[in-house]
Amino acid sequence: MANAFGIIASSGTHIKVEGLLDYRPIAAFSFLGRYRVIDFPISNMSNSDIDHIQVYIRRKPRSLVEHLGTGRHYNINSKKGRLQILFAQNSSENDVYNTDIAGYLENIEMIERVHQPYVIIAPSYMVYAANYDTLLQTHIDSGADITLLYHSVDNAKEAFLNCDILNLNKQKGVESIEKNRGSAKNRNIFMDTYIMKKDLFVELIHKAKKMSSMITLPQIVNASCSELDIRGVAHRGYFASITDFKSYFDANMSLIDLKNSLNLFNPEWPIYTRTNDSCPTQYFDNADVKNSVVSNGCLIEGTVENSVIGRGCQIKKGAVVKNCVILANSIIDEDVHVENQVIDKWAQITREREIVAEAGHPGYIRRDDIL
Amino acid sequence: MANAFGIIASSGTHIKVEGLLDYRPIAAFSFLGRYRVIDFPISNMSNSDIDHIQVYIRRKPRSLVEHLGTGRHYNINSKKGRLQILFAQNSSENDVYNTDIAGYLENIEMIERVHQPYVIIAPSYMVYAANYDTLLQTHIDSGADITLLYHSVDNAKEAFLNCDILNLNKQKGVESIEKNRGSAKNRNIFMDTYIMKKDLFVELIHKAKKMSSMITLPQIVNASCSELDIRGVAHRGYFASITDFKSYFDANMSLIDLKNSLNLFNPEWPIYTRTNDSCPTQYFDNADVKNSVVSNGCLIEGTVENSVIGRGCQIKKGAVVKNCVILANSIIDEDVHVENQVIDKWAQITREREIVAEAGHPGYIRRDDIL
Amino acid sequence: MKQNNMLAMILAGGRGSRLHELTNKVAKPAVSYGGKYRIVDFPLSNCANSGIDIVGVLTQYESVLLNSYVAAGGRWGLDARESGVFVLPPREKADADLDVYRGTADAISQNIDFIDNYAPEYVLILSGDHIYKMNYAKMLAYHKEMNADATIAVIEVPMKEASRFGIMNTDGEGHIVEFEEKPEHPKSNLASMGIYIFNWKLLRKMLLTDMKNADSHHDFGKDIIPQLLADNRTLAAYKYQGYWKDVGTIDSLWEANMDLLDSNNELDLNDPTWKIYTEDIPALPQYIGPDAKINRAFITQGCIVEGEVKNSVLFTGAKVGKGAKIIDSVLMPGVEVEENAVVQRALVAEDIHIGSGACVGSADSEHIELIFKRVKGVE
Amino acid sequence: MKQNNMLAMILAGGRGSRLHELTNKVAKPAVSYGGKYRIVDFPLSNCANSGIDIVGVLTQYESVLLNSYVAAGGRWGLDARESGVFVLPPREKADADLDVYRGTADAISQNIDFIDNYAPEYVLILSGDHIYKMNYAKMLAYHKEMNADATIAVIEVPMKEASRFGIMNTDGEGHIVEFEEKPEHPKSNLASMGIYIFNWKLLRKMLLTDMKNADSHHDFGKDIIPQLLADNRTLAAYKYQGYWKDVGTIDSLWEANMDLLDSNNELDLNDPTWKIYTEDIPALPQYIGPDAKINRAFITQGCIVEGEVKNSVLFTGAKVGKGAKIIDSVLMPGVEVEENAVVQRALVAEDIHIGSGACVGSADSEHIELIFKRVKGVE
Repeated sequence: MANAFGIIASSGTHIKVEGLLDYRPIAAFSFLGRYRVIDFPISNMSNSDIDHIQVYIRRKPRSLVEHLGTGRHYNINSKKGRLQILFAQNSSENDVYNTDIAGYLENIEMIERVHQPYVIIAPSYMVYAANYDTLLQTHIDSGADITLLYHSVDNAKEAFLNCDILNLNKQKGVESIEKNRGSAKNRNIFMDTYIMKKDLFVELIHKAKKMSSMITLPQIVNASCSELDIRGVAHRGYFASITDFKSYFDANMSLIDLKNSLNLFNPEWPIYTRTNDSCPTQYFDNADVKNSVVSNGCLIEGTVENSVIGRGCQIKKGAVVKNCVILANSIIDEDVHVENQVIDKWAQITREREIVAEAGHPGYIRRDDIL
Repeated sequence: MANAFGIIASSGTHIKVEGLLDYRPIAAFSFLGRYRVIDFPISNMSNSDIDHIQVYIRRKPRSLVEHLGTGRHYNINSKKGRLQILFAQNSSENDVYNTDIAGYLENIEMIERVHQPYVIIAPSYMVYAANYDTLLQTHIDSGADITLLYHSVDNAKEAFLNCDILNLNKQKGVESIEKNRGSAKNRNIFMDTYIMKKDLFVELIHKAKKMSSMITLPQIVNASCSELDIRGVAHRGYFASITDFKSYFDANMSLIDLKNSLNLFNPEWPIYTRTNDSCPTQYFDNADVKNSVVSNGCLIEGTVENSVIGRGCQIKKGAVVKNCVILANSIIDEDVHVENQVIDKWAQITREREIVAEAGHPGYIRRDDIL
Repeated sequence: MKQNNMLAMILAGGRGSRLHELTNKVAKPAVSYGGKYRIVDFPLSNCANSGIDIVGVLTQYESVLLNSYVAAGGRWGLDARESGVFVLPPREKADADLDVYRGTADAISQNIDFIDNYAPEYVLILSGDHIYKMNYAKMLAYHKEMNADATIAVIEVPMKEASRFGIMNTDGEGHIVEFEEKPEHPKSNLASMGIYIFNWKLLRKMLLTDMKNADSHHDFGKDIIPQLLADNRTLAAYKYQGYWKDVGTIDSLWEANMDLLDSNNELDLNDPTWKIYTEDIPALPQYIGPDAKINRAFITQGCIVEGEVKNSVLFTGAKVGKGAKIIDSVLMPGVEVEENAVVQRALVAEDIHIGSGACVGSADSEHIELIFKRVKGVE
Repeated sequence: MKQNNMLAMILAGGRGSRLHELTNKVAKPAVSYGGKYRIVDFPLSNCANSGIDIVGVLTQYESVLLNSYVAAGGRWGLDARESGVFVLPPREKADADLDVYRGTADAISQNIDFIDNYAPEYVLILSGDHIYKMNYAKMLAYHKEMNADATIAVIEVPMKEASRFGIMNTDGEGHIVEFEEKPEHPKSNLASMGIYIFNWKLLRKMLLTDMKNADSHHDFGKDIIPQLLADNRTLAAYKYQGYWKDVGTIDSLWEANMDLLDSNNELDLNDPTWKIYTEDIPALPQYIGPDAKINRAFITQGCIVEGEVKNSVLFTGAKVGKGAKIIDSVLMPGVEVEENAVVQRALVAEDIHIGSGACVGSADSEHIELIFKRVKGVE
């Protein structure tokens, strides 16, 4: 019943996650075993009483369409509310045309037909919890034209290299948005999250189109910094941005620590997902599991350490899994040793006895692969 | 609980419906006001106890994805059953690559993972009622490798020109499948409906791929006529094939006659659709409606004759609508006269006082158009 | 999380005996209305549209149809993960025998455990048999703004009819200072609509006391509201403006249907921002035959009209044969009027057949005739 | 249209008093089992997987949780358009006062109107408190094949235990020729599972007669089945093979949970072609701490294990602190075992806290200890 509708944007073409992205958009990536990345922005919106949500998809829609369904599992009333999946045509002529703005333009009547006066735009490649209802109130009270969410970090030299940063004045006014070039430790990472009036959003879309077919939403907002009152609001709590393979691996690993996890998950702010109706996980006589996050439906007879195990995996007798992120339905066969790997869905490691990558440089095993 | 899963194929690239097809695939075309074309094959499957259905979409998926949802409104159990939407990438390089076989190959694991031993493949551009469960039993009892459904017509010279025909021997064996060239009145129109073992289907897909990237399912089946036992089974009852603009218009018009309609609709064989929660239609003082099919949510003050009116349309005072198919949410303003038109959704006819096409050559008014 | 921390309880136990044969087999809230709806669709759709997720429906009398009907919460979108419509008939408990609900307040008292499960801050109490559209979220905002212990929705009625209602007398700031049930000499024209918002903690305490009070009728109007006033609690009156109808008699049910024929009827069922949701029955679109004549009518899918319909409402699947005339009448679902029959100023109950050539009702009757038995043809 | 024209009625009225405090607040079918399930999930999932669309659940005693739980039919996919789970407690009727169900047959008799609404050809009667997986569609096929008036599912029990059951004596072709309730000298080891398929028309007629019979217990086993035999009706016995358990006592509930720890347990909850569906609670995946030790365990999402778990089943949200030991035990949902506490051969009820250092249960007790009150820490 909020005064805003939500948009979950498809991730920009500059974001490449080797391997995983071949099969699905980042929004549909498995996360921490039982979630998908998009569960976070949608749950944030649903918990913030936003019941009309538009999800933009550019490519490989199958898994996302199936996961989203009609949104009932996100607690969205299917009559009053609406989880709308909108498709942006993926131009194969030249990837530069595949901007977020192009997707919005393609579906502009769907945006114009919404009756809520405000829009909240959130990314589908970032993991965080935030109350958009409170933010909307902050936005309205401040009188700003656009409110942007950011997270202050002290590791911007080595992390968040594919993200934008906000340059703020003392009053939290946004002076510019620019790429993080890794030139300073302390930065305000832009969380790709916008709050503004729907009308202004539509105006910006049209304005961008007139400027260039390659311009993106952050670019047109940056170009409007002098004319409009654009403000930053700081976010606190857990924050991860999945912009490459390493950051995907690291985000999963960081949440094995229960302390970090409780910084993201809060019983008062549930993160919903689609159930798979898996039964509990069975640990056998010889199981040896430590410091790990395990999903339901697994059969574990081997050793698991410091890993995230997806739904329905089998870790057979004598197998050793260390520092791995294993996606659903994979099988690690007897006496196989895997370390520092991301293992995609339905993979079976049977013949290869040892697949070990060095720490800090995780390896990737393809979906449905038999090794 | 049938022994078969269902496939609803996307319509072939040779089928062009001017105007309407620019906005959605034929499967998503509005039909007889409150239905969409795909409601017919899905209801046939659901009524035949088929609870795993794969729908293939190649382009413009939005309206179809929204209409299908999770299939609850088709009476498909969302836990035990599955209405799966599968996407075939639309190659923009060359349309000849966009075959049905290419779509199946792209999703071959999804087909292989199904546990039902039989598959029933139905088209998304034909309107008919059929009990697939009975047909499956017929198929199994006959011992045939493939069973094809056909409809005998006596107007194949002027209609069904874009369809295939079956050449049958005395025992209903299929000798060949070929295009209807309009060379004879009496033909067995192939209803693009197949029953076979899943394994044979997968085999045919791979065989087709090896032969040529342009080959389609009817072509590979035709090529197998000498090796396999392929039989035709005749269908009785209402049958329409939407392969061009005229046949779309004619199919709608034919069902204004209650006698034809009762040949398609049967209380024991409900055709399900997604409700829009429209209220009943309101007829005002000056309304004059005759021989028409009207959907809910309309406001009618004018004259309507021999027409199909979609949901939420307004026919204002003094307006005259004759021999038209009007899609949802269109407005025919005061004193406007429209005749022999297909008027797409959200159109408003306000300024133009008369839009009349000659009988047999219906006109088309674009979606969202203001005239 | 969700800020609208309010649970709704719909009192749907009314027998509706003044609706005669219409409620022989169904409870009043399940009676058909407006072509495709049932009365209870209105409070349920209002709840859904107001962002309420949990709705309890208190049923009592002969409610197999009502129970099955409301249990399918998906009709109102009330079946998302943390949402649901729950049918609550009287129950046998560990410490109490199975007993009927003794009054409106007792119905809530007997379901304190149900409400406690959801730990709501506010509870909205509604009647299941009124036709209206109301945004309860706005009423809750008013309740909070007034810092009230309880808020009662009121509607202005003509002063001369006020003595038929429970009348709220308010001070200048909208606080209720007095409540009079059907006063002979009403001091105001603000009638209670039987819609209450309570702070759950307070109501819970009052109900526990009321349950033990042998002298209580266990009724909101007769006991709980007077007690709140006696306790000097803050009671706010929330003024509602718009269509509101209690369809307690055949005449008023007919009237409420006729109201829909006005071109600018206040209820406006066509408003896309506040839809009324209902059961979705597979049915053909309306078939209007070549010789049909339709004039001021409200007709829904599944109807087949081959005759004349004037100033009438046709419910799902109603059929009007060639030459038949339906004038100033309501045909409930599945009614079939055969060729050349005439129906006038009548309400024809579900699935009734009127034989060919028969005449029912009359143009100048004082009351609307209820047809609840098959009428034979005369040809 | 749908060929499986069978409606299911689940008898879920049992108080389950031998489960002691576990059923103080919930009816037996709602008792938790197997980490994330409730017992009633089994018959309901079996119905869904067997292609049954309409399920009536007959409840009686203190069923607010059970009622709310089963009403959300979407959990089992039983919320498609022509599908639903309907809670059926005793009702007040036009011609009868509100009364409890007098027996299993009476529960069906009182809901004849509900069943008639769907006009099924067959009615499946089930008990709501058994754990098993069965394809009722196959049982129906057998019923048709046998041309039976009624079919009863039976399971072979050890001959020496047969006198604890209702025993079916059959002829060579699978027809039931005699039924003996708990016979002292059983003639066969085919025990009734309390699962019946009836031709509805016949059952309906028998129930109408039974209702009026003052001498009847209104019970399927005691009255309806003997009457069918007396009438020389065709009764078929459908032999079931597989896991089947009545969890009537704390010991047997514990045992049924322990059965899940076997590597090849017969119930096989992991079978993708016959899933058991249940409530979907938002919860984290399992967190296994750096010092945890897990050996033979069945653990579900929402659990946090920092201590040792051996030969035990942990339900949703159970927490095991550092140094704590859970041995041969069952921790129901929300149980928290603090640091260094020891739980052995015990079944700890929902949401119970075991304080740090406390010891409950013992390795050599004859019966499993039920812990239903908070246990204070000893440090």
